[in-house]
Amino acid sequence: MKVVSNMAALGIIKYVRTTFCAVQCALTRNTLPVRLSSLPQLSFFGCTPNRGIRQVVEKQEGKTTVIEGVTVPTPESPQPPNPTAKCPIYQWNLQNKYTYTDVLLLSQFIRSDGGMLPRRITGLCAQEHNKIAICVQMAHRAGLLPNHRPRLPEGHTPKPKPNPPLNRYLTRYSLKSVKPIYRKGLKWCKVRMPVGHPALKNNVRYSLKPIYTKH
Amino acid sequence: MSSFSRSAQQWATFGRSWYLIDARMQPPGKIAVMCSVRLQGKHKPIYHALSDIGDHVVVMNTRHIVFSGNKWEQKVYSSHSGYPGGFKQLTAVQMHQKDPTAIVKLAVYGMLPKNLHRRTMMQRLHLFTDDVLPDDVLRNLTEQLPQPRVIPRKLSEYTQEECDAFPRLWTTPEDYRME
Amino acid sequence: MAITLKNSQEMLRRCWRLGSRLQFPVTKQIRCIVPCFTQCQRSKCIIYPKSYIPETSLSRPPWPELPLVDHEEEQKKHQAVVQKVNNLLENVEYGRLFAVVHFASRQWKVTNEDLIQIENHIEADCGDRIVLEKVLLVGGENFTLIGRPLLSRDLARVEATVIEKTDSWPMVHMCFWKRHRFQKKRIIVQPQTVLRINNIEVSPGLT
Amino acid sequence: MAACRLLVSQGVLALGVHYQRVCRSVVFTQTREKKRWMKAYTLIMNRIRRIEGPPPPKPRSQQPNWDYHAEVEAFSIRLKERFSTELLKTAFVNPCYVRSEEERRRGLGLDAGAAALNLRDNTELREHGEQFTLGFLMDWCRSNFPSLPQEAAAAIVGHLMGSEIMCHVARNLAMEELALTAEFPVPDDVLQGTFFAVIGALEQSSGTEGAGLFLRDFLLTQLIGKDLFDMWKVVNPMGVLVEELRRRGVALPEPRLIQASGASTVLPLYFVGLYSDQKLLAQGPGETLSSAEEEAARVALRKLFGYVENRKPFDFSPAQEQRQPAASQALYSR
Amino acid sequence: MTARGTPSRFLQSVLQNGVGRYVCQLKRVSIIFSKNAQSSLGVREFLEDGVVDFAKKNQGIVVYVSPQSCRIPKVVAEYLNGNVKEELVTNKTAQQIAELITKMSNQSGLDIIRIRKPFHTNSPSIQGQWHPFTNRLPSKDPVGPQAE
Repeated sequence: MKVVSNMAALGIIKYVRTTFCAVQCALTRNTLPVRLSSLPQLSFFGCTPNRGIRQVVEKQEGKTTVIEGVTVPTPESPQPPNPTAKCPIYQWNLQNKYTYTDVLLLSQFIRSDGGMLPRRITGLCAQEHNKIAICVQMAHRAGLLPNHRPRLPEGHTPKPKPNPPLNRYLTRYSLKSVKPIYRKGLKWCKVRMPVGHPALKNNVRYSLKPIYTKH
Repeated sequence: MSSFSRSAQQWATFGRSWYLIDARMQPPGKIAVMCSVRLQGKHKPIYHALSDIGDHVVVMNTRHIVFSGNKWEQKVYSSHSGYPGGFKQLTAVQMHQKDPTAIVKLAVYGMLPKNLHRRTMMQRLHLFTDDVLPDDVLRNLTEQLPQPRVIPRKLSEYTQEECDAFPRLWTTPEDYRME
Repeated sequence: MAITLKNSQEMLRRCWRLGSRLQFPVTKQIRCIVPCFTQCQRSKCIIYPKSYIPETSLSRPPWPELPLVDHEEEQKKHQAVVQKVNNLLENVEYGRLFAVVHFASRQWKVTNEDLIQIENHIEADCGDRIVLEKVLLVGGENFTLIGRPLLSRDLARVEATVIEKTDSWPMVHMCFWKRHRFQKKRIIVQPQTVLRINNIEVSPGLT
Repeated sequence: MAACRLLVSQGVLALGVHYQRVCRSVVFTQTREKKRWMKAYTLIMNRIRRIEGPPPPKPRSQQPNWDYHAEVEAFSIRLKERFSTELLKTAFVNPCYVRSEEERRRGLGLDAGAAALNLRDNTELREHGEQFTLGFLMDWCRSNFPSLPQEAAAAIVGHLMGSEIMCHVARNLAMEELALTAEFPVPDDVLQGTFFAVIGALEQSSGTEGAGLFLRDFLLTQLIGKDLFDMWKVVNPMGVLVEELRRRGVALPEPRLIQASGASTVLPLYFVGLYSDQKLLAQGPGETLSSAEEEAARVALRKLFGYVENRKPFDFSPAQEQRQPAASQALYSR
Repeated sequence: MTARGTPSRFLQSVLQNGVGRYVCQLKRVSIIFSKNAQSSLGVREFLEDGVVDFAKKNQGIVVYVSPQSCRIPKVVAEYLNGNVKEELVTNKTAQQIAELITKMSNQSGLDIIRIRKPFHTNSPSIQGQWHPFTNRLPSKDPVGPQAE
């Protein structure tokens, strides 16, 4: 009856559950909310991949039985405020308005193992996809997202680490790739330590201080 | 208005208060800014550079400070013992493992004015690695200062309602199969 | 030309006022949405306004939103405070007063029986009473009147007596360049005047 | 001391030797060489001066340029008071001066009739002035601090009429040189008596009002910047406060620790508040809890008695202008 | 130049002068001059012209004129607080001497040394002096990690 993909993140599962209930309700009543009739058009206008849950409809015309998968427009999550845009970030007016701390947003775009969902699925534009990827990476390094590592085999105890993990944020490079800066250089040409990512430079700021990525 | 006696008024005005700062998940620089202002007494309206009116500052949880960027690996603390071959360089990680209070201490020391009062003011800075403070320090405290950096919440710390309140930005296609 | 300009200005001002009035319901709506969101999601019938942004760390400024100032209420509060201070002044329920006066291109915080010293002679003789007219601020124990920039003459009055007209100590102004055979020495003696503040008066004419 | 004396004697001896040599050589010759004796001489003279101290002070009347009558006239004009000169001159004559003068004359060999001075001394004026001052100050205290208890007012008056303040005022009004006394650095009690006598003379010559203004301008100004408890020594302010509150029928004070800082250091700061019927009466800082409580009690007393630091300043407006404000107010009201 | 080593005092007045009434602090002026020396020519001129006017104008000041055989004429001023100030008036004109005496009568007789602050007050604060607990509510909640 339904093809429901395995949902990875917590929020997604939650969400699907609600949609599922809603679909059932709709089926039993056999009526659709009027407002949702505009949704197919929406998908038509925007070139997002054809989404929705298909319903098997059996039709008997004499001898032939036609089994058809009819796309039932999903009782959609609330309509975005700006539906004409293509990218979900732009649809929700979120351009330049998120960073690595917005875990609720970032968790919608990651797989169960912590990686990014592909762009053709999420419909993000390239720049936003890139930015979200950066943010996800920084959130992982700051320890804001849950541990996505594969589970250890049975009976295996991890080696106890000598020191507790260190707290960090806005970490751009992987921990093993950076080297200590032993020679800082002269005052007028110091070797700087990058903080954050230049892709996030256009983010909204509410203070007068510019975003400063080289410490 | 309070009409104290002159001596009592003086004692009250120049009394030293004790501030507590929680350094958990705080960058050491911001902690050091707060500390150095209070150690010099610059937050008081009676501040004068020649009068020694700094307050005491207690910093706890210095083990749990946070660095932005890759500073844990990149930042280097250098010192020279004065003897030949006595130049030592430690990264922030090594420094932190050697002494969990050293990073905050050095940051505050660097932010204080470079004069003869500097060591005196440093003596009024009390650093503790964890949130277990001795009793005689606890009895002195007058005020806990707010943390300078807002600690971002982890995904697991959000409640269900907050998760629900955030709208779903995009819909999952039916034929996409996630592992 | 002038008239049209004026008109256009007025138009602009009106538009601005309208806008400010319109803003209020919009913001209110946004604030309403967040709490009732979960309910709405079940019923699936929300339409967000065009400017809606889901709540992220950067979606709104970090400072709390201030309520719009209601002018009438402000006026009422202002009136109440003014009335209170006027009553205080009328019934002379204040103790010692202090004032900040501008005199001899300096600002002095003075109260009764104070001494101030000025780095010049003034025209009054010793023993004369003078009135310091540039009063910037007058305060009591539980009120402070601040001028913008000066308090009017009939509101506050600060009187002083000239008690001494003297010279400063001989200040030595020495200039010396080493190895250059250059030095000059000047001894500066400046005229000084000492004033005694006699009284500070406030009259209840606050509006 | 003995060593000093030895030094002096040696120095004098050396000087004598030099002197002899000088005398022996020529009677009077100007030698152009360096005067080697000069250094020893000045050294010794300095030492003598140091050991003996400064020379005894000479009364101004024995120094040149002294005209007693003119001085007394100038005294009254300077203070802008209308003294009758006779009375003022009498006020400056102390009984000890009369006695010593008569003795001196008798010592010179004059007979009793000629030795007697026809001078009235200031004993009556002094008593009169003292009584007037006491009454005036008590009245002034009562009118300015109506809620002050009797003993506090007495303490304030006692402080003002004490010899320390009175002598300070009298010295700065140049009464010391005008007063006729037996011994010269005028003893404090004699000077105080002279001041009282001057007040008495003023009261008799220009009336009560003028004398009151004189006292207000010269004696009561000494109260400026004084604290109540500087003058009124209270050992147990808490007891006084309890008594005062009981007299007024207010609930008894209850000390509570409000704020504390550095409690386990050697520089602690405590703030103790006194609550009476759940209302904060006063608060006081202190080094220890007991001293803070005492300070709070003192603050509460000051508030109750109306002697706080920011009370209304005393009225020192000049005598002529006291009527003017009324007139000006009338003008404003029109 | 720094003046830290020089003697200094705070701003003060004799007997709170000027609070109630103003009292001229100069009590006595002695003018010492020579009758025939060249250097006291100006003094003699001043004695002819201005001294009577001055004495009439300021009746509270006693003026003594004492001719002596001296080369250096001087003006000795004595103040109410007992200080004595001597000024040499060698070769000064009558005008200058008149100005000098007026200046002396305007002074209070306190030492002319460095004055540390140009103001003096006996009630430094009307609305209350600051202390670390101003504008803080009385609270006795223990501060610290254990309190949470």
